[in-house]
Amino acid sequence: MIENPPVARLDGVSVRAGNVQILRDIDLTIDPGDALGVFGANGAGKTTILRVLATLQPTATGSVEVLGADATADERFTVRPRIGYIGHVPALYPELTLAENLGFFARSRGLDESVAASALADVGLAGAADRRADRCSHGMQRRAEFARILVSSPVFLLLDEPHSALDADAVDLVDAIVHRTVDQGGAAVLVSHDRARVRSLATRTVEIEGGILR
Amino acid sequence: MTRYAKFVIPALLLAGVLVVLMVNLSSALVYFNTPTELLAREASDERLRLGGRVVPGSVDERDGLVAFSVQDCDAAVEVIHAGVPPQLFQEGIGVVVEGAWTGEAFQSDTMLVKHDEQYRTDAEDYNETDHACTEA
Amino acid sequence: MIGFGSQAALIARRDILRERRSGEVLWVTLPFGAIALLLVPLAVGTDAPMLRQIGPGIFWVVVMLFGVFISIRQTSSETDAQRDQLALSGLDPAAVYFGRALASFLFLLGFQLVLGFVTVVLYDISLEGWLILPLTFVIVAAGLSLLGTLAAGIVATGQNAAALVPLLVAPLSIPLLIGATQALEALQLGRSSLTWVLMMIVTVIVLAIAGVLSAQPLQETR
Amino acid sequence: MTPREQTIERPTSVWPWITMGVAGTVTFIASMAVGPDAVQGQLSRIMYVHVPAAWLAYLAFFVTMAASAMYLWRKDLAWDRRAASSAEIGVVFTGLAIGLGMIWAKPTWGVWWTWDARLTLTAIMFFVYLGYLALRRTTTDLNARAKRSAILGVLAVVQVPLVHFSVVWWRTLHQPPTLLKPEPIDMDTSMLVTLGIAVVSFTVMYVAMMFKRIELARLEDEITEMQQTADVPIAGEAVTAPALERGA
Repeated sequence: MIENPPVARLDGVSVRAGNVQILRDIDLTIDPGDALGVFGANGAGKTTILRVLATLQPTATGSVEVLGADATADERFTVRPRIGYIGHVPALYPELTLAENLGFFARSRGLDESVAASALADVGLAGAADRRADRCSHGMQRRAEFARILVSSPVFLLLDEPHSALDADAVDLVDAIVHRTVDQGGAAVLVSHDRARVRSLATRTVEIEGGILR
Repeated sequence: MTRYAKFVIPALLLAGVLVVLMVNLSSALVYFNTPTELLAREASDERLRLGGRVVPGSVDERDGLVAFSVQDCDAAVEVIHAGVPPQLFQEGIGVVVEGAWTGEAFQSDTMLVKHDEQYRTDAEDYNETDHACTEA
Repeated sequence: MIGFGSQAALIARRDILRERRSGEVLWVTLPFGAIALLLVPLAVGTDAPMLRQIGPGIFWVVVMLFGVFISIRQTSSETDAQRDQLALSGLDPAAVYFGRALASFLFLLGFQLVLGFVTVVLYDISLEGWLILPLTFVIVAAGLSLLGTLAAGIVATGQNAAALVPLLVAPLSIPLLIGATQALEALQLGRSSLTWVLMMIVTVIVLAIAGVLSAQPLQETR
Repeated sequence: MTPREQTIERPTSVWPWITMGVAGTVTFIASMAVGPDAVQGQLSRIMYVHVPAAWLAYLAFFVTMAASAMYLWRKDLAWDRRAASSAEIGVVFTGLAIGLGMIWAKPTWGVWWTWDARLTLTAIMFFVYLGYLALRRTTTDLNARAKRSAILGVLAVVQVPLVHFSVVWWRTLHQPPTLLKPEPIDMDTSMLVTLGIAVVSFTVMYVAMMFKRIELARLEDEITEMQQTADVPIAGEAVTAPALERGA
């Protein structure tokens, strides 16, 4: 336990947004080497649980600890760069090219832009590097998002619907990224409604229904 | 706060110093000019506001014009106002007139009465000499 | 981790690049501002001496009102996903604030220069005392960009943002408006503009402090 | 899903209403009993409402600032309700002070409005706090709303001293303050006492209004809370199986 502290631990966490109770009394521990699949229907709270784990979501009750930091304290700022979060909506700047988007990301972590270029090549987008993000297909944008993971090599992966809009090559890429992170002692959380895909990748799975984990 | 103390504290100090400086220089932030200031700028034909106290005994009303003098501690200016003065206009009260300086008299077309912060039920108690100077 | 200045520069570079591609300021806001300058004389009458007199004031009003749209344009169009990624990037929220403001500052400066030229031409303005203008342009651009970035952060995205931000910004930009108009007028009348310049600088400093202190809590609000 | 019986207790306390009525009556009687000003005549009676209204605006915005700061520190929505309630009352009294000031200005100065520093700054303050109230209407999430408006509530207070001291710092048409100043007060004792009574009554009225408004705000938040918990659809329940599969 002391040698292997959990990557993340939620204890009695609930989340509200406006008039809806999104998560209720969630207890969850994610250990190094875990690849946790989270399943649930549309609107069951899957995305919110990812945002909680990314220290982005203010919680109503409970305690959240991520990579050893209390997610409600200022410590969260120090661990955030080690978290790799890919939402279900691409976060690219539409006016910038893929290379510029990745370059911005790399530089924000103090890395060189050449890292971004090679990451784009690794996800098979070398030919589209100079294309504006809004002129790329949804699948290409998703690939570019995964290139971000290759740039910063986070230890905690949070993937929202990782396989959606991806072709077979890209799906293999996602699987490889998850395996690599987990094998190196990190952890991954994959939120999806596509059980078959994720079950083959996950080391364990949970169901979320009406904001409650089962 | 502690994270940015290095920036915020000097910035606050700087702002404070500048505010003090600004308040001391604030002669520019005025609603009206005093008679002394007006006389110092005789040549100008710009539209100005002139404020001060109506000199008792100087009011002369005829043909829709009101002539009177406005004074501060050091100087008095002759004003010729075209129009009906406000209700409270009287000798000894503060006024602000708007118009242009012609060299001999100040031709005004707009008059505002400026009452001070004194309130007395009896006119005898008014503290005139004091305020003739300090207010303007 | 990179230094505070480089972080701000990174954000500013991103915003400038985005503007260069989208051209929102150049092709939408700027022409709209110029049209406003053209409309005023039609509304108040094309009396040359009067226009000469009110021209500088009209110019500054247009700069304030349209400048708001320039200074909020990217903060308020940011998507939730982009905001999440920025929060995770580890960039200092205060640096992000200054970076955004820096980009807006440059756009506003350009906006003022072009509209200033249009005003001089359309209103036949006397340029006596124009030496103060570069200074007022810089201070107004700085103040308005800091104010707009701050207000956009407070309001964040949402259907009302486009209407609400100008409501918050307009009254608070008045010290800048008064300072800018009076500084020039004071010089033209042979008086000192120092008080007005100081007033604008104080406003800019106060806005910078407010922006720095609120940057982090605002980033963490959704 | 049938809604469970849920009721909220209606506020029953009548004391705030009685207090407000008494305070208003006292102010009215006192301001009618005192003699008129020698120069301004009966017009000077407006002062006994105008000055306390302006004072309440200052007080209310300071309370908003303090409560906003407390919210940012403690993250307790009760402080947010106090801040918002106070701001709302402050806006009302700023409006009242401006309105009464205009009514006073027309016969004394001769105009309804002029651009001196005091008047302009007061108008700005009014609009900024209107913006504060508008900001509160844009978010339904209580915590997000509280945080955003708390930041604005702290920032906006900068204007209050600016409004008050504008007449001291700059040469304005508006007269300098009679009460809140370091020099001795230039006013007959009878008028001073009346003004004192008016200011105290208005302050009492503010407290009573705050009491009522906070109670109301708490009820509003409680309704939201109720909607959040038991009967309102929790996440996921809003989505049911598509009708196509069930039907044909």
